[in-house]
Amino acid sequence: MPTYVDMTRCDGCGECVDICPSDIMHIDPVYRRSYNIEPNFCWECYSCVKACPQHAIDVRGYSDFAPLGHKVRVLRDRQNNRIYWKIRYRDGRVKEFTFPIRTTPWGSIKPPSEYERPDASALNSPLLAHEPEALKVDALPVLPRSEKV
Amino acid sequence: MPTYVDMTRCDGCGECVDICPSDIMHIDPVYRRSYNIEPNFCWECYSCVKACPQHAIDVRGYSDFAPLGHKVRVLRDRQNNRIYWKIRYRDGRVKEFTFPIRTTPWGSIKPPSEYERPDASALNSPLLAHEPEALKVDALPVLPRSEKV
Amino acid sequence: MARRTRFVDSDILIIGGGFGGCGAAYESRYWGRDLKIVLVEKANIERSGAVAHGLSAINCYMGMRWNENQPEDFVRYARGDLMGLVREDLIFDIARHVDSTVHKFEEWGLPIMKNPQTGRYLREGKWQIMIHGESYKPIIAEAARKAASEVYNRIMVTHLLTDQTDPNRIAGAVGFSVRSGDFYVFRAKAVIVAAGGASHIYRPRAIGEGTGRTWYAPWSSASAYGLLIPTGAKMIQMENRIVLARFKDGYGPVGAWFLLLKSQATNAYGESYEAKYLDQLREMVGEKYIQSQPFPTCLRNHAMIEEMKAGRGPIYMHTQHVLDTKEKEEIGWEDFLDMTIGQAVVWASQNIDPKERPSELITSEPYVMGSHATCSGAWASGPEDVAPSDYHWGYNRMTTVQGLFGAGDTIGGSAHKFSSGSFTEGRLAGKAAVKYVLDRKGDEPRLDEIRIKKLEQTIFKPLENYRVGRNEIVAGTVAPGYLLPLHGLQRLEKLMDEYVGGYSTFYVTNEPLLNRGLELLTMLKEDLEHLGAEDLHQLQRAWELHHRVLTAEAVIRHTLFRQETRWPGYYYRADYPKLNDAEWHVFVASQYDANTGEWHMSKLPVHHIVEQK
Amino acid sequence: MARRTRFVDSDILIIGGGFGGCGAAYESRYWGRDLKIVLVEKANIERSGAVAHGLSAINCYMGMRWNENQPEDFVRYARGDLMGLVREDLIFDIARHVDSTVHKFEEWGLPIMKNPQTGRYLREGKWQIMIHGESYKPIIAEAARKAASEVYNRIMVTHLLTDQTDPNRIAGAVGFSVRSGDFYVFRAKAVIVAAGGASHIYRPRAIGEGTGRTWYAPWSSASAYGLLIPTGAKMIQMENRIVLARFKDGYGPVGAWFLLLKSQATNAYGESYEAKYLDQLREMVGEKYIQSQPFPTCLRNHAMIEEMKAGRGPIYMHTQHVLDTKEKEEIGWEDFLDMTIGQAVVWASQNIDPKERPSELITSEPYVMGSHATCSGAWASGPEDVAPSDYHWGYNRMTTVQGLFGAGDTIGGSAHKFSSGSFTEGRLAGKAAVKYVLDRKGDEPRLDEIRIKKLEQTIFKPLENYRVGRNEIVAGTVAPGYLLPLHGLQRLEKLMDEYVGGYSTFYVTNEPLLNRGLELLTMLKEDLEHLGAEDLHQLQRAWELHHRVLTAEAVIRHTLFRQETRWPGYYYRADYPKLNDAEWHVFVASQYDANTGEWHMSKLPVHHIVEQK
Ligand SMILES: Cc1cc2c(cc1C)N(S(=O)(=O)O)[C@@H]1C(=O)NC(=O)N=C1N2C[C@H](O)[C@H](O)[C@H](O)COP(=O)(O)OP(=O)(O)OC[C@H]1O[C@@H](n2cnc3c(N)ncnc32)[C@H](O)[C@@H]1O
Ligand SMILES: Cc1cc2c(cc1C)N(S(=O)(=O)O)[C@@H]1C(=O)NC(=O)N=C1N2C[C@H](O)[C@H](O)[C@H](O)COP(=O)(O)OP(=O)(O)OC[C@H]1O[C@@H](n2cnc3c(N)ncnc32)[C@H](O)[C@@H]1O
Ligand SMILES: Nc1ncnc2c1ncn2[C@@H]1O[C@H](COP(=O)(O)O)[C@@H](O)[C@H]1O
Ligand SMILES: Nc1ncnc2c1ncn2[C@@H]1O[C@H](COP(=O)(O)O)[C@@H](O)[C@H]1O
Ligand SMILES: Nc1ncnc2c1ncn2[C@@H]1O[C@H](COP(=O)(O)O)[C@@H](O)[C@H]1O
Ligand code: SF4
Ligand code: SF4
Ligand code: SF4
Ligand code: SF4
Ligand code: NA
Repeated sequence: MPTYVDMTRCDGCGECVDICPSDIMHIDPVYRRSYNIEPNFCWECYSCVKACPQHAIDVRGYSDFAPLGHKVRVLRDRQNNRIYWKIRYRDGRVKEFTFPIRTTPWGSIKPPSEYERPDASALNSPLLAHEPEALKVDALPVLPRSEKV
Repeated sequence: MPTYVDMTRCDGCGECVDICPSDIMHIDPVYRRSYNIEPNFCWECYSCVKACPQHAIDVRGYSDFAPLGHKVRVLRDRQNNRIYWKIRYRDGRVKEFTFPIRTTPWGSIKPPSEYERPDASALNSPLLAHEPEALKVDALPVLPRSEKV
Repeated sequence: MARRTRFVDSDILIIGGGFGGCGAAYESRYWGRDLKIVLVEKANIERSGAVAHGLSAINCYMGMRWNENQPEDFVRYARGDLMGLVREDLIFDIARHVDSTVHKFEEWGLPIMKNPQTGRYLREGKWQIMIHGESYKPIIAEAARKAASEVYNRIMVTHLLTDQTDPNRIAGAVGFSVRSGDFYVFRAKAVIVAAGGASHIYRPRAIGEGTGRTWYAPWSSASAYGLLIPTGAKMIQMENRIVLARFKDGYGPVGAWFLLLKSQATNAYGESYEAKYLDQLREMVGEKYIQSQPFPTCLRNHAMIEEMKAGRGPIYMHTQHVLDTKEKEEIGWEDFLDMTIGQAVVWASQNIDPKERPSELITSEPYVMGSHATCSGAWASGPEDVAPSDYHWGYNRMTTVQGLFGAGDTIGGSAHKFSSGSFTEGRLAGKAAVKYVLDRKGDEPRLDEIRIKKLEQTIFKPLENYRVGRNEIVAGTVAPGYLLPLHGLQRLEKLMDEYVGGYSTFYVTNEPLLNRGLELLTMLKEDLEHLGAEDLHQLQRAWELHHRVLTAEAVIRHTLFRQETRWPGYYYRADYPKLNDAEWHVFVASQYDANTGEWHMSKLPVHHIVEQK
Repeated sequence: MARRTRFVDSDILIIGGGFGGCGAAYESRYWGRDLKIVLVEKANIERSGAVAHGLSAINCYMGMRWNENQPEDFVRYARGDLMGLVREDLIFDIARHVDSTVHKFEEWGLPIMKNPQTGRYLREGKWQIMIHGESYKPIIAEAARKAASEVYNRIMVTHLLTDQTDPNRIAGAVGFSVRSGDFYVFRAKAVIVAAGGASHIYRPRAIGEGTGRTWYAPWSSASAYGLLIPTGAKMIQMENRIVLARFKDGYGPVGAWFLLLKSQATNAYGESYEAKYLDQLREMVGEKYIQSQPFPTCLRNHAMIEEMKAGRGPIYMHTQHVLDTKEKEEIGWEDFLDMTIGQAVVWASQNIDPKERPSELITSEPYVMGSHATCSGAWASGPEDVAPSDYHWGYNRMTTVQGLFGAGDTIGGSAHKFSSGSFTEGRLAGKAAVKYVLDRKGDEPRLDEIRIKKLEQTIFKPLENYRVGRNEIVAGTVAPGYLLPLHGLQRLEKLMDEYVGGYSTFYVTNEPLLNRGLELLTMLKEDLEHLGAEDLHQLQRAWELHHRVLTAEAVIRHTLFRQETRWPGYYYRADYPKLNDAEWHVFVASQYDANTGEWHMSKLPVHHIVEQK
């Protein structure tokens, strides 16, 4: 289901160009709007669809196995951290789903440098950052020597 | 080994467009010269190559299995009714072959209407034009009734 | 749009100027001196059809003049090769006439190689003779051009027309000019369809650009079947698609190598492998069919397929042992330069000198056609003096539709025609069509104006679909509103490969797979409504796809119906793994109802009119 | 051309901002507060790598806090699944740390599903937990961006740089900006390669446009291997490519269906088929491996492959029996909407409601990677406190090249890492790299200016090839002077499929096939000199192809070297059809000499450090 861009909705902002992991959303030099230059490298990952402020991008199932007439539309709401899916079948049936995408505000992750600076000697221990606390067990497991065969 | 057209040789005469059984040699609207619009429908039949008065068309082996560096060149001589092949290997080896293509002058075939008009009743016989003479046996074989099972 | 409608009247309309069509043109002119004979061709008959680049052999020639073979022998050969099921009347008919065709070709200027010892034609094999055939098609086209009243090149015929009141009587055909975009309406009293067989029904082994390199030409677009089926003409043996043993990738044929040059094929370890599978095949098809001489083409494939499956590939053709003289080297090279130049490119590009190294063989993707070692096509009336009564209804090579004739790949049940036999069959159909037209003098078919208007809309709709749909998107090849012809073709090929016994399953299918394939094909057929064509060239591709899809549906339905494995090596019904003569020593026939989309399947008897020796 | 050269200095350079790379950024910053940590990524780390569209499960989580599993159990699981051959030290190391990673993810905001009864994470299976993972990658990227000194998006890294005098010491990397076309020279004291695994090494089952729909992302371009191999880093298990059982065409994963929803797979006739093959498999691999619990992934594939080969397909996943509540229906749909939206499109387009009808399963084309049920990748030093002495040479996850680390798909022998394990491994590598840099303070690697100039020419040559070659032709995609990246990719895929055990041979190969494949691959490798790139995007494709071709060569050479069939269901050496513990209970290792093009193959011991239970 590679992407296509709706001529009347796209304003050429370039968000899709910026996000596409396959680098295949390019701005058409004539129309100054975006399009998929290489559908055979499109993974239908929907990264661009979700990122487009104009909801100008849609997908049409891969031509080698998907009959026409379906739609899989999505709205990703970063305010309320939910994603809404609307699936329209070829025969007209519709399914809708909503799922959470995140439990904390965007930007809220505490950078590693804001944790207390670890002791230099800890660099030689097998413990990783926040361990053992973050393991939620008392200690990092080690392999009983007996098990080394 | 779909075709490509040498930019400096082609004069846009359209012979290749006229002959290609796959209708894939088209004149580029900007350059007014010919090119292969659909290599994946090219059968490397060489019809266009043989027809080009400028020797402007060549082929490069199908990209999905042919390594680069080869050439299979041809000259079809309708005066002397011979065809000349020159095959250059990737590693530089060369093979050349010459074969006859016709034993009579072009245009020399006698039209069927120039033969004596057949008798109306012959339309009901199983004989075809010029038969039985052209069979070079006395009579058209028939199936002995005994063989009908 | 400034589209014009062009009306072309004729007595006999020949659709397709390949080998069958050229033969039909020549012969119908010979007998119908005063008739208007029109030949319409989607390409240019100078280089159109399966023989566009030439051939290096004529694979059907008796040599009766030297008492080399008799037509009955040829019937036995073809019957054995097709596992018992052929229209012996049709085959006999071609065999008894084909020599006159070949002699005419030679007279016209086709260089036929001679055996220097005997002065006879140089035999490739028992039935095949060697030619310098680069110009085979241009020579034959010259004869046809001189015969036809008019030749229309670059007209893609899309539909046949039937009589306004009698739907079982032919009245003409419609199509469009790939150059001007004009709508063509051909009115005709008789129509001979010689529009060739089908490549690209199945996914090719090649990828991307390389998919041009099919064995049968990419322009062999199944039109013979795609045109006939909607008329309700009875079709037979559409399940009998062919898989070919070929030089890998270049698809160079093997005949000259096996038969003339006496080259051997082995597995990767130098072992001959055919004999190994005799016991297994005896189990599958029975002793009788194993004994066929030569060993049937499909069974030869079977051995190669099993060997590859077992992981003992590549299969090698040991060309290096047989090119020991300059003459033989030239024969080897000419074999391909005359008819599959791509094979020469494989050698040149991969540094393979066939004098030094063996070349890989492989079994191809399946093809649907009627003139090689396979016999899909229309059910046709046989020759009056030979055909059993239920094989005969008036005119030789007439289909079950009145006035609709066929030749070459179009006609079913009659394998091993090849180029010479297809031309010969065109001649037979041409003569019969003349008789039909003369017999019906004064009783002319009438066209249905409303249907023609509707067809015009249907035919050009892909241009409109594209125009409208293209405006919805910015650029590129993905659009919600239309399907590009290539997209549809790839969808077809993938499903045929995966569900209907293509190469990627080693040609295996079964009822659940076939039913699933049919379900997907049905959706594809619906989607063809939405084909989008950017230009006239793509409009041609759109209609080629229509013809292919309908042909593929016939293949699926026939394959479902025949509950046996008749031709191991062509395909396997895993759920009915054996040949079953008790129930299936018959032709499978279908008739399509274009109004309801329903198919009527039946069995038709196989009559043996030539005794086993 | 106005190309500029940009120099970027760092202490630690992380190549690839996927799961391994993000973990490395986070952890190296934690320990290396004052170091300059640069992350370079060919796409945009917000949505890059295999998890670009999200995931619905974390497949590696012990749950030690609830005493669900212990790391030793996980080692036994991975070992059994990989038919005995894994780096148990590396796997143990990931297992003991992975829970802290997952807990951190949850703290950062990843919604992990809970079991309403127990309040614990909802288990998909013994090792897997369910997540609402649409934003999995953006969340992880946020953490990485906050950790790295600089993130360079849209830089395609093409080559690693080694020290001017010590070729076995890392010094940085080069690449180019896909946006500006600038040449980038990254100077670094340590480099962590986390550039992901490989799709498109083998011909995909999809055709044309559909080839975007691979299981692993099309942008998984084998760079992890393509970057490492030329440095001479030792690689292992490159023969251990993975074939995946997947929903047909959409490639939806099966884990949640089998394990959580308890759906059954059957053949077309409703029969469970796995048990049928136990005896055959016992013959092939021996009783010990048959007893592995769960039944190894490759052997599960084997049963499906044999069943399809026997013509009893389609294989069906009976989703219709398990979606009996709204919750389960939502889980089923979210599974795919989170991570393979294409599967939802298959359902919508083909009118398949999984509540009503089963869906087809199929085995995919092979992939080369190191983090799923497969373990291709670099030979790496293990954790000091766990690794046997020959598995340890200084720094955890350091390859055999000094200062060159890896994580995720990059590191070999350590299967079943998945997303959480790859991130964890990035952390392990990140911490070790900090230590390496601090240990080497004052002893900095030096760059070779001449080599860098040469590389610049090499890197941009495809643009030049195109510019020159394009002028020779009128238009179109066929030119004698250059090869387009897509052409090269298709050539690679075809030969890998046909000679190296792709899907079209049912994953079968042998020595003659491998040798022929290698011969053709060698010509392709030579032809890469002539790659032509129309623009910077195609220049990226050109270098992705370089990385894939080198990786494919490793696959062929490893497959040739291992003379056994260790993982039936992944591939078959038909000439050595059995598992052979006497000779092959070892890792296969290779080292490439970029100057001579020679490969040095060897065996490395497999140490079992966790006892069988
Ligand atoms: C492709 C090919 C074919 C052969 C071989 C090798 C190769 C590589 N071999 S070996 O393998 O054994 O080596 C042969 C050989 O050596 N010797 C031999 O005698 N025959 C061989 N064939 C077989 C013959 O060619 C074949 O039997 C005949 O050509 C069949 O004749 P016919 O059925 O008339 O088909 P055609 O392709 O020639 O002509 C069809 C014409 O119809 C046109 N057409 C199609 N659709 C149309 C439409 N919709 N509207 C208008 N026109 C529309 C076509 O353009 C064409 O002109
Ligand atoms: C594609 C996919 C993957 C998974 C799954 C389903 C599907 C459909 N499944 S399920 O099947 O089991 O269902 C999983 C699942 O549910 N749960 C799970 O935990 N993991 C699953 N994976 C596996 C994990 O995703 C995988 O193990 C990890 O992502 C591996 O991590 P890493 O090795 O870091 O690879 P990456 O792809 O994430 O990142 C690589 C990065 O490198 C960049 N890159 C690559 N080449 C580069 C170059 N030359 N220059 C610069 N940058 C350059 C990439 O852009 C990328 O950012
Ligand atoms: N001996 C030959 N064999 C095959 N092709 C030839 C031969 N000589 C000339 N040609 C063809 O004729 C074209 C014109 O020749 P030239 O003018 O020498 O380039 C060449 O490009 C070839 O296609
Ligand atoms: N091994 C063989 N034995 C008998 N006939 C063959 C063999 N190979 C090819 N032929 C025949 O030779 C002709 C050309 O074959 P091909 O080149 O396969 O199309 C056809 O008539 C084939 O049926
Ligand atoms: N039938 C099965 N039995 C055991 N584990 C499985 C099964 N199917 C999938 N898995 C595991 O579930 C996880 C997801 O699998 P998959 O969806 O196939 O990538 C991986 O850890 C697999 O190894
Ligand atoms: S993100 Fe949307 S609006 Fe912006 S360029 Fe892309 S398609 Fe157009
Ligand atoms: S769906 Fe994904 S791969 Fe396709 S264009 Fe959008 S971002 Fe790129
Ligand atoms: S025939 Fe030759 S010169 Fe004429 S248009 Fe074609 S390529 Fe150009
Ligand atoms: S080689 Fe044949 S198919 Fe290809 S472009 Fe020329 S005439 Fe057309
Ligand atoms: Na996915």
